[in-house]
Amino acid sequence: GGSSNAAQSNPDAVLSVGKPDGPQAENNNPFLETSALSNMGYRWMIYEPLAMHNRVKPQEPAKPWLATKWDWSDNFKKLVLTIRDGVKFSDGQPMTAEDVAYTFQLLRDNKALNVDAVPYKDITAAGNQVTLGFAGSQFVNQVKILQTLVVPKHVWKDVKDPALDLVKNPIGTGPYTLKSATPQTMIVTRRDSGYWQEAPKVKEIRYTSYTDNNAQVSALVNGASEWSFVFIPNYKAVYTNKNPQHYKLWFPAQLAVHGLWFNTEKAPWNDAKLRQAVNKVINREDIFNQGEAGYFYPKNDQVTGIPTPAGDPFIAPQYKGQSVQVDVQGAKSLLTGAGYKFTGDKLADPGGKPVTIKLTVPSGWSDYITDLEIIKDNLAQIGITATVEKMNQDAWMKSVDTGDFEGLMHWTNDGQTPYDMYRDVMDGNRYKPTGQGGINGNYGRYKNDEATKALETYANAEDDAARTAAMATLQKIMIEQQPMIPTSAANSGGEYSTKNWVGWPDDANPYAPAQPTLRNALDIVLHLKPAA
Amino acid sequence: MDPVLEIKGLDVDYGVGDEAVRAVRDVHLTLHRGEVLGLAGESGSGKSTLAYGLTRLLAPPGVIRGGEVVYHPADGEPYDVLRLTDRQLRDFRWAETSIVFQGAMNSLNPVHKVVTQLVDVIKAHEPRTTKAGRVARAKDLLKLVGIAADRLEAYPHQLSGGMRQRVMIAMALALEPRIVIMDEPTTALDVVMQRQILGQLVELRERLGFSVLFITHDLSLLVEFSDRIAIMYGGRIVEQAPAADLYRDALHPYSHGLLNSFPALRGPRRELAGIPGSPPDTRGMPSGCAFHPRCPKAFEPCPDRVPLLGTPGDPAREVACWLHPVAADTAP
Amino acid sequence: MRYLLQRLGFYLFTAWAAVTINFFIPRLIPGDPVQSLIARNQGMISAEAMQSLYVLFGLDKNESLISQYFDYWGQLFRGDLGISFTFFPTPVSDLLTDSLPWTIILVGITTVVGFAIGTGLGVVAGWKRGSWVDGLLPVTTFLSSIPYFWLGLIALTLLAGPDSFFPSSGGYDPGTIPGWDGSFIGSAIQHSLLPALTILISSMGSWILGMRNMMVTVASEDYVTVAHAKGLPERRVMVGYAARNALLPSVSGFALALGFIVGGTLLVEIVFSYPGVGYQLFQAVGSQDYPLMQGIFLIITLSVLVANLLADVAYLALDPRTRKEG
Amino acid sequence: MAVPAADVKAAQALPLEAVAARRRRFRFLTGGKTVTGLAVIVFFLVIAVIGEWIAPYDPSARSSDLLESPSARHWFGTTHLGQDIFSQVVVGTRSVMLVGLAAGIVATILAVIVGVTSGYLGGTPGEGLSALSNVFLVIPALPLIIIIGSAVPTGGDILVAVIIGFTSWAWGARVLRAQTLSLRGREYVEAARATGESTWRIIFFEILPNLTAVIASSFVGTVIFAVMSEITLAFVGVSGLSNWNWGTILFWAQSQQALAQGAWWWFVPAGLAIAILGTALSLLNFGIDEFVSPRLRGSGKARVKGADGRTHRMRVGFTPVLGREEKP
Amino acid sequence: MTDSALTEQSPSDPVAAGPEGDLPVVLEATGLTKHFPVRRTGRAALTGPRRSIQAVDDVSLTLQRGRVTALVGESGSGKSTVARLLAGLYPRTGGDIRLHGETVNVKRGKAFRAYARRVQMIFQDPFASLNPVHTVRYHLTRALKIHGRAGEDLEKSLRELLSRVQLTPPERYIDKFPHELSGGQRQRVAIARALGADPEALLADEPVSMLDVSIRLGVLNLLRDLKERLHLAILYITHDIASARYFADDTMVMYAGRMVEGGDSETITQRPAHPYTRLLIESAPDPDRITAAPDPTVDNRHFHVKVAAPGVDNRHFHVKVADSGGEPPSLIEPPAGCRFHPRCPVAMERCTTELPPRFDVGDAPGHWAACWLYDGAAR
Ligand SMILES: Nc1ncnc2c1ncn2[C@@H]1O[C@H](COP(=O)(O)OP(=O)(O)OP(=O)(O)O)[C@@H](O)[C@H]1O
Ligand SMILES: Nc1ncnc2c1ncn2[C@@H]1O[C@H](COP(=O)(O)OP(=O)(O)OP(=O)(O)O)[C@@H](O)[C@H]1O
Ligand SMILES: [Mg+2]
Ligand SMILES: [Mg+2]
Repeated sequence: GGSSNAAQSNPDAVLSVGKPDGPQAENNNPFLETSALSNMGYRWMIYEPLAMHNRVKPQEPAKPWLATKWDWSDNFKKLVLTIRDGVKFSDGQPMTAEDVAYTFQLLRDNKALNVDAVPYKDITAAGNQVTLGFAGSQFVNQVKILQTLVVPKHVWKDVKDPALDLVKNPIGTGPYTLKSATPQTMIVTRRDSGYWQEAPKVKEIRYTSYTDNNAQVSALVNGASEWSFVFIPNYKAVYTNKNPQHYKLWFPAQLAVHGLWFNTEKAPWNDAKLRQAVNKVINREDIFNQGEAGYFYPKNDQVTGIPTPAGDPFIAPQYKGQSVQVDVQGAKSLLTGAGYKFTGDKLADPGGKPVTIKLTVPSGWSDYITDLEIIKDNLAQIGITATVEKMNQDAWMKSVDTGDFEGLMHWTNDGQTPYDMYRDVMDGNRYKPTGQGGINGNYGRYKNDEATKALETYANAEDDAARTAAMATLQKIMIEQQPMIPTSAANSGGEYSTKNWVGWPDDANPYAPAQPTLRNALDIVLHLKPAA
Repeated sequence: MDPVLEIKGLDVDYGVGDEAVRAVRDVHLTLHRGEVLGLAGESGSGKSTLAYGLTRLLAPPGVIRGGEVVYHPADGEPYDVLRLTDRQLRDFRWAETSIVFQGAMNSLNPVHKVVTQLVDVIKAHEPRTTKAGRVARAKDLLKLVGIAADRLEAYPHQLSGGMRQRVMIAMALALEPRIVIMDEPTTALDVVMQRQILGQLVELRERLGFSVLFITHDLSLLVEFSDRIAIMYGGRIVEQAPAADLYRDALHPYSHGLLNSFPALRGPRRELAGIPGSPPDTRGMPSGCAFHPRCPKAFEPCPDRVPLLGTPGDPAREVACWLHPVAADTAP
Repeated sequence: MRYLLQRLGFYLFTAWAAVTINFFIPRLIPGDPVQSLIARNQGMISAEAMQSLYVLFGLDKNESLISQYFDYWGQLFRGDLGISFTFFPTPVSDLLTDSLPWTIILVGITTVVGFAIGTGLGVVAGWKRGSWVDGLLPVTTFLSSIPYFWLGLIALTLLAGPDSFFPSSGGYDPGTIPGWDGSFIGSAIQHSLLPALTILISSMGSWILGMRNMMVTVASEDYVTVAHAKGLPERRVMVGYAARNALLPSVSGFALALGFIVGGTLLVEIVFSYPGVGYQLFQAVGSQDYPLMQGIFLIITLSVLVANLLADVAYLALDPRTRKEG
Repeated sequence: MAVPAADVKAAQALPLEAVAARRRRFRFLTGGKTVTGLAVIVFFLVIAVIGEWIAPYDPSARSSDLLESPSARHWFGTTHLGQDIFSQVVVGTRSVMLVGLAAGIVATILAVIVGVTSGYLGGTPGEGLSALSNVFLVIPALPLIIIIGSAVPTGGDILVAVIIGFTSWAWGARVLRAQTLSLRGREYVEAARATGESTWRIIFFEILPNLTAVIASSFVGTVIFAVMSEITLAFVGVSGLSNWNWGTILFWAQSQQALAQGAWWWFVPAGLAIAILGTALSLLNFGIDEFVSPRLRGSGKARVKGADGRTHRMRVGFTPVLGREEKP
Repeated sequence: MTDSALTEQSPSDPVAAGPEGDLPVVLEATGLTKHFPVRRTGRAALTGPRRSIQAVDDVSLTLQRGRVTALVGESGSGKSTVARLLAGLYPRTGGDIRLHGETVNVKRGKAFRAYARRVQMIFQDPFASLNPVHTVRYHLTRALKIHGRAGEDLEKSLRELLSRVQLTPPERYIDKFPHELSGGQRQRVAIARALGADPEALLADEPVSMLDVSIRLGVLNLLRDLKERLHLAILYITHDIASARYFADDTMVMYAGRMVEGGDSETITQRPAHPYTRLLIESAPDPDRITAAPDPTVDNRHFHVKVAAPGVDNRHFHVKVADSGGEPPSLIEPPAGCRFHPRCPVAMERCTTELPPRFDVGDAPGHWAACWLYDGAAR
């Protein structure tokens, strides 16, 4: 078929991007996560952020983009942005501080668009500067604010309801403009002129939405897709071995984890000793290799739960380089030390009740199910009878929300520091008693004043020392209390082919996560060069 | 009178092998030109089987095991219908022999108009006729049986039972066949309608000169309408005589019993004797004369030997009964 | 005419009841679209986004189910099917316009073709019992007992591949742009062959069987015997007398099948990544997209009803007995 | 919107079928089709009962034989976790059979209640019930099952079976209603009424027994549908089935892209098992159909030797003439 | 056709021998009317008048103990409907049914059962009126049980019932299914079931029309025997008028939902008064016509009908069958006046407008006809 021809020779300098998301609707609203623009990732080719932040190295300073300079003052309560000159929207109009300010105003005034829930307050534009004032410290939101995509005021001021607009003709400052959009394929083409920096080599990017993973994988295998983000089981056999020279995948960790959560209010799982013992027997290696296909969610065995190497700079010196080892004997002695007893090979709590756990998972989430099957086996080694119960996704979501569970696999938020992740795990301010829904993080109902305070300190501290201390406290709590057990790191990566294009990020040059739907996608496209 | 159809030793079975039902056995019957031959006998005696068998219209598992059905065409040599190829048979059908089936309700295709069904048959046999000519002919046919021509466009369900029956008769006459077989054409109708239709048929017969094989189990009807009557019992013809003779003086005890089962509408009220016992089971036909278990006059040869149809004296009559021995030998 | 009016009343009632059920059932499912959206993104959307999404989808207002129900009817009468959550803020009607043609063309054509071929074979099988067509029956039975999706997957593995003529997914070549031009239509046809084959293979068996059994029944009707007795050509008897009447019961089955075109092909579309309504429905269910679900259900319900109405009309045309005089 | 006329005809033919001795009624059992179907179903039922004991491995147990092709140790190969697929298929039989049968029973009971009652009662209640089944007929069953299936938090085979049963009775109800309508006018029903029988007794003792064959065939039909639905649910990953069945095997195969990995053994056994079970059920259904309708009954030999020495197919309109050698 | 034919009737019948007025009336219907509503659909449902099939209109009859009353008439004339009305299977539109003088008005429940016990019905078709899935035993047991006659010796009652309908020995039949019985045997089982309730009145709806000639007679003889032994009041419905003559004491003739003539059977069959009855009798196949009394005026096309009503000119009129319009009239819009007038060869002006009441014909006691021809006779 014609699909494979596209990749063989590439005189048109086309880049084919794929996603397994099913047919898309024509919807190019850059503020909505539900738009095709966001789903497929061409949002990043059309709209540009104020600064380009590398998620793989969250501590690296962001690259100036539409803003050339940003200054935080007043303990992160005030931000002054200096806007780049000479940037033009694709309709030829220049981009000014006005547009930037207008974008922030849109976010402030439309709660529905403010996905990051940044509490914008005062927004003023003067000359090439935009000043933002906040009520509280925005330390943890820094990147979110700087990553805001700038939209043209002259277009958006006429939009009646920005949250309901389909934006048929998206206009941004990016190097590409939308050429055509069908439910299956969306094509962006390089602007002829007027891009503020050196134009990318890729002339046209075709985004194809495949209906499911299988279709996407076979598109990758036959070269119809050159860049994608999809789960591939047994990736070597299925994908990379088909063309080891060109077919690559790179999934660096980011600062978020997946792991085993307990409802820490339910006995016996309210006992930190028990949780610690469990932590000692979970085989992260198996989870990584079997559940996550050996690459997908990278193994995370740092004792603090912070994924490395992205999180390395945050790990307190006393925990640096320490990883969890499977230690059945250690777990057993820890338990017997805490009053647990073994009858035969079954574990009973100090009260004499057998220790069991019901692990729930949405049916259909195959990697989590596999992870839990592995955990179930691991727990059997210390006499805990675990059952894996599959339920439907909605019911499962509800049980997570109300705390109606004993144990489950879940993820945490990500951020550019481990703060977001820890906050999700143990923020007492987000605590709601078991049975009460509407929770937003802290699914384990973990309540620890020390942790809550450390989180507050971290977010609002005026100096780095206080923050480092708070972070160390959080790490200590994580290790001693183990409110949840991280098993894998969240990733931000993708599969790509070097057949037609080179310059992709990899371990050697980790300048961006290789995922076409993340903000850094534009940075990657700008790095691409035709293969020799 | 010259014969138009001679049935010789016809055997018809349902199924093959041991399970087979011998529905018609060794039937000899001659239909003469222009006569109405009545075929009577109780239910299950094989009347319909005989009629369908001689035209080879029996549905599976019916098979014709043997015999001949010799047709005497108006011109040319007589031939055996059972030896015709499918093509020849198709041409033979309706053009020479037409059939009016028992239930007119089911004989007409409910989804086609009357005219279609009439024209169909003309078209199949006389492909050279024009469409208009065929429709005109259909109209004439309907008129022939006393139905207004505007009923051509009607669907069968829009006609009453009697009208449908008449449409079937009209269709049977469409190609002016020499033989019309009618299988209980009126049993579903009430007497007034029945008489109307039969009256019409007799009149048409006189005009067109075809022969009729008229099947019913209503003997009183036959006596009135037919020239000759054949009585069937257990798959065989047991008696055959001119209608009036049979009514006056039935030779076979079964015919006698049949005649005695009808209450008369006129004349003195007589005691009706009926026929004792019940009809034979087709699978286990009694040995010898099939009627012997019910026969009041059964005697020594009846259970063992099958009486053959023969002329007892009156050359116009035939009977198969040991009470009326004939010259012919007996079958084993 | 009366008959039709009477049927119309029935259809209106059924439509009302079905729409009502369609409205309530999705809402009885625990969970909500925001949570589903978050869950689908497993950490890619931050928990903070939740509130903004509630606002976005208008789920922050506490409206009673009943008032939502009446609003829904109000919307329906205005021809407004609402806004999809998954593809917010795309109107459901836009989504359906995108996906419906695919389904209707692929499944519609295959249903019709399957019916035609199946019925044709059934006619022959029933007419010539014991002939080779009759011998096909066990094979077709086996084929129609195979689940659609499995057959599809096997077909994909065996027939589709990097170098195969059959593409493995999608409705058309990613490179082409939908339009009435040769390359698009060609590619659309190419993409539809494999799914169409799968549907044909697994649906034909039941048509063959149904028609065959009806033929056997009808072949022993008196009017068929009469048709033989009339000396009509065999073809005329088989087609005009037997098949014509045997077809009647199949007509309603066919109408029902036409009605289920939209709803019945979920799996085919999933397996072949076909951009039709079935796949969309599957997505909608997965993400609690009530408006989309309702829209699709409405389409399904309406198409079933319309198909039934067509069947009634066809019956009226085919079977004069149903035509009441006066 | 009619019931296939064949069914109606069949039921009408039944009482008239006086000749068929009861012994002959069960002749359908000698037909190859039905016996095959029955044998396969019995086989699966046996596996369903003893599956857990004869399975060589725990179907969920992981081992180090990851994704191995069929071998003496693992007849059907292993999964990505080293689970034995043969054991999964064998153990999974129970859930499939259980859901199929239970859903069949639920749907059949509902269909009988609604169909027969609405057919017999007539009038407003009858029309109401008939409208109800029409509504359920209009709503596409599979999506509805998926939706309801996702509404129940955790599965359990019985619950899934009940859902399938509750959403798939309508067709049966309609067939039964049409049958009942035709039975209602029968004289023996009138006669029972004239004798003084009560309504419920007429329904249960006069009408129902005459519907047995239709009910049986609708039961088999529902079982087929239920099995397919269960497997589909599991395959698309919606149902809360917590244990093994053939659908879950296929789900795993699909989510691990078994075919892309070349692990055909992961897909083929379960799919074949479904197809074989489905075929067996269909065969049984033919048997029932033929049992009900004498006209479908293969009437002995289809071919006979004709007078001309050639064999003829028995067919309507051209009665074969046998060879005459028997006659002198 | 002499009067001797009249006196010859059933000399063996002790009950019928007496003057008929003396016999107790078991079941009596007066002015019985049944209209079946016609389903109005479409526009007619909104505007059109409410229409109905007037299946039975103003029918009166009495059933007396130990007497057989025949009801004859063409197909669709409402005979079965009358029987069903009498059996309580249809709600009636009008009129009155009295059992031993007491008006009955029950539809279901205990009261209906009590009524059913006294008035039982035998259905037309023995092939259809027995449930194919139940044995003879079941059918009879139910009949006995419903009417509380089972008691301890059920088996004995069953045997007795079977012997009563001459299905002997009972063991041979009791466990058979209907399809294992012949038509005559089935009809006997149906009769036995009706007798199981020990009724006083038996409504036999064409009990022999589906049976073979040789079996027919047996069933009729059986019914007559039952009448004589058990003194049942029997309504014998048929369209075979000859069998009515043979079997029934009285005969009523129905045409298009109305009674047109009544009287004792011999009179009706030998001296029919109403033109419809004449048509009926002339149409009945009669072998004697050609064999016994060759009549040159009768041919196959024209029926020679003599009108022999006293007070009316002895006119000859011919009924030309092909023209007499075989179609029975529509019961939805029945002809005004006498319903037979469109087909009647002697129709008069008033026949088309005025409904004829019952007139005594006067040639025999109790012989009446609803025909204007006999208006004079009444006066
Ligand atoms: N398809 C069949 N299979 C087996 N036996 C059959 C079949 N059709 C008819 N018979 C038997 O053949 C015998 C003759 O049947 P046929 O229909 O010829 O009788 P008939 O004289 O026409 O009876 P009727 O007056 O009831 O129409 C019957 O005993 C019947 O049981
Ligand atoms: N349940 C019913 N609903 C509507 N019309 C009916 C019903 N039953 C009978 N009829 C009509 O009433 C009229 C009389 O019918 P009925 O059955 O009483 O006639 P019948 O004299 O018994 O005829 P037959 O001799 O054919 O049995 C017919 O026109 C019939 O169509
Ligand atoms: Mg016959
Ligand atoms: Mg009647």
